[in-house]
Amino acid sequence: MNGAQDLGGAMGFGPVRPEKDEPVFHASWEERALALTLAAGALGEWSIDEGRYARESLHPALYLNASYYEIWLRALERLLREKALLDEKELDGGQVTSPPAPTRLPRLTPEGARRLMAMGTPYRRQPSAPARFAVGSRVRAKVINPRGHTRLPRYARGKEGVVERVHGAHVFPDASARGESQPVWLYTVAFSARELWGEGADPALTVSIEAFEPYLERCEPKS
Amino acid sequence: MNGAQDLGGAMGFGPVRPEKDEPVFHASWEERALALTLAAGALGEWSIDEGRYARESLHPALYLNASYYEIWLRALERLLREKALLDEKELDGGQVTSPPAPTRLPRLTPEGARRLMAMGTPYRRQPSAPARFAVGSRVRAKVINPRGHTRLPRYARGKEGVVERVHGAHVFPDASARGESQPVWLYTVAFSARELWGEGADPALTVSIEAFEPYLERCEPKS
Amino acid sequence: MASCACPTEHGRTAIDGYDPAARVKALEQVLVEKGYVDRAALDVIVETYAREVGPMNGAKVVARAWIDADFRTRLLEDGTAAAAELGFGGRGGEHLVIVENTPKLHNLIVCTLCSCYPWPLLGLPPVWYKSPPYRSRAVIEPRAVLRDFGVNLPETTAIRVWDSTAETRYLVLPLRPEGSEDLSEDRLASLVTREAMIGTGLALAPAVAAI
Amino acid sequence: MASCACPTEHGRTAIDGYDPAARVKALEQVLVEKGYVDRAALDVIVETYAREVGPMNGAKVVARAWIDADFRTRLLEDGTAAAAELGFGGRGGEHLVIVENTPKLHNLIVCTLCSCYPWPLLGLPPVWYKSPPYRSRAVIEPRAVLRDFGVNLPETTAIRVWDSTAETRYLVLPLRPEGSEDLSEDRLASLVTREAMIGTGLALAPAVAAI
Repeated sequence: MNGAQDLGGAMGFGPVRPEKDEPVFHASWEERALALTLAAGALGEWSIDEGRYARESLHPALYLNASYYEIWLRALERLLREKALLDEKELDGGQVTSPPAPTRLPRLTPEGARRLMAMGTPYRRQPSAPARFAVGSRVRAKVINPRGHTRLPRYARGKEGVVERVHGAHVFPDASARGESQPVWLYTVAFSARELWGEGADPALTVSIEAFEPYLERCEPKS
Repeated sequence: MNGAQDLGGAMGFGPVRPEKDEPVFHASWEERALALTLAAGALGEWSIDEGRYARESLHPALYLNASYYEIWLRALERLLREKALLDEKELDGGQVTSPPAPTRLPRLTPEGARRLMAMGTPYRRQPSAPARFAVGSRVRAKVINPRGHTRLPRYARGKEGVVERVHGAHVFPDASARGESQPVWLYTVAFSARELWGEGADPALTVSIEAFEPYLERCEPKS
Repeated sequence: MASCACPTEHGRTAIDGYDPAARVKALEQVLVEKGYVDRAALDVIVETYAREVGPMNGAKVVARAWIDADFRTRLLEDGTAAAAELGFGGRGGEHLVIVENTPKLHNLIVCTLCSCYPWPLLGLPPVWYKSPPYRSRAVIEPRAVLRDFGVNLPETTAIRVWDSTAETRYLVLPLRPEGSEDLSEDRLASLVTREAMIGTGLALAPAVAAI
Repeated sequence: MASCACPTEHGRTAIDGYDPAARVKALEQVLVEKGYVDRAALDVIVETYAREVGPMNGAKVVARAWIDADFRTRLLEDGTAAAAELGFGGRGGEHLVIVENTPKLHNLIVCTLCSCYPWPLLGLPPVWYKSPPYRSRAVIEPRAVLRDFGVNLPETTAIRVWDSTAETRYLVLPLRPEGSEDLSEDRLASLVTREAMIGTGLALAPAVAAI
């Protein structure tokens, strides 16, 4: 979706302000927001892509005014409500008023948490078809504006680039956010800044995105 | 600039909520914000395009959280400060602490206000060159991402359309916002929704923008 | 408190504590004291848009176009000149363009970049017209926007959206409703809502307007 | 109060009154009571990122690559496998790609759409990395962003920005600083800042690191 998360090329946000000796967390609630997000995610009720979609579905005025952990927390509340693990009353009142719902995976144990951090959950899958593109292929990112989750940023849509890396087949986020499984080929596609931004772009700048095969079409060279 | 004002095609803002029997103003401060904006603008210290640029330069988090008259008011304060008609202390304290600066045009009188409302200030100018395009011309909106003011919305950039109307030469906002005068031809350019939004677009939808000649290039048909 | 509350336009506290009512009061005081602004001129501006200029102007233009084919022709050819015949024009309407609905084509006006609107014919725009939901969606899903207004167009009706990105200002000439053949010009004008002239509504049926 | 105040990341009141600290406390209570979450598991997660996993991991990978040409080759070929040789990997770094700076090419990592970041090598991302100024500007004006970090690259140095739009995670292998020829692997690692591995900084000169 063309939500507030799609920030590439937006203007007006001011300078980047690095914080000297920045701590890992700025408040103890941030620690818990992170841990709860990971532990609740480990129940298997939603994919990482559903999680991202919940964040980017926040009203843009909220998204742009929230710290990042606040975005996570608001999205976590939304997911717990949508998956019926908690109801509105429980979220607002902080009191249990309904029995627990069954979950796909059991509660994360301390040992399980250590394993989850150490192993991760790889996203590479067995391909179901040969790759359409190879290193060096000229491709164009499609013009799409899906209402659902997508990982094709607006600034790259309609633009021509070159495949630089082929990462194998990966989970396709647009499908995964709908709860569907559809492994597709993943590529690194590089664009010149001139192609992305037009006149006045930095002539020595190249920007790449990670592009899933359904985002791409073979490039018909410009006449 | 790619500021928060450039909303075409953005998502996540929810439904349009028409207000039944909406009053012209919702509070008396809105009346004064409107009147002050017009009266201060009549001093001739900035163009309508500088005014728009001041609004769209607001931090996006502020812009999207403000009511429209609040956006006007914040921009008016900024313009008064930038043009040195008021200083920061006067804006914050509400007390005059410096002598008035000379202005290009005199203070608006009640009679002048009546005339201003009744006559407006036309934006058509004598062309300095013949029009490059005519009704029926196929054109492409350029890919540009200026830091300054522009009236070419992001959703139309790089897209192909057809000239439908020729409005004569008008003040060019991108130049006017920098205090420069540069009349250019103005066209209505129509785009199919398929061209603008891609797959899944409404097949019976056409969207037009008002496009100034410097935004356009002659379209090389796709091969 | 809902966790996905949508910010409201009014009665809201700005994130930085900005209080528009207090600011505008102080600002007026200082601008008047410094001699930049005349309070009586401010009153004229407010009065003009609070009372004199509003959708009743556009409605008169539409009603005239419905009953006078020559005027309609002139109106579609040069909106500014034709509106001036009825005494309408001026600020925010220096370059008026009137676009005509037909049974097969529905027009819709938006300003995605700010709030451009034909002031002399419609007055000041309503809040929804200036707000992100309308400005973002009108150009990509106008049919869904129309449903927010209770208007359901057949899929076969083409939609034409006019994004007001210059000083040209658009007004929709809506379809004359059925059953309005015998009405006076004044009665016809009463059928023409602001929404009908933006394109988010249709002209009222005579029976509805009479209620 | 400045009228163009930029919203701050911390100590801010949400426009809708949302209080994250109170919400998260209540949420944890309910999730634990309903049996969805084990407090001890939460503690493990917090401990892991507060203490065990951070930029010191990535710095070790970089230092090894600087002194061991074969490792460097393996690292650039398969980042995930090479990092695993040093014991690093896991969540948020399942598919690691290491990109190498040269005197003519500078790499920069961003995630314009969210906050993707190579957790096992750098820990959790800093606030600026997740915030709109960096995410919006890194892909259109990276040189200006670098100046915000005090880094001035020659105009002739090409810049390559990697937007992390999938589960692949990038890390920059910075240039080894001059004068570091005789340093131990540990001392070399101390020259490698988090910013150097994101691309918003350069590796420290040995003299600077010693101060």
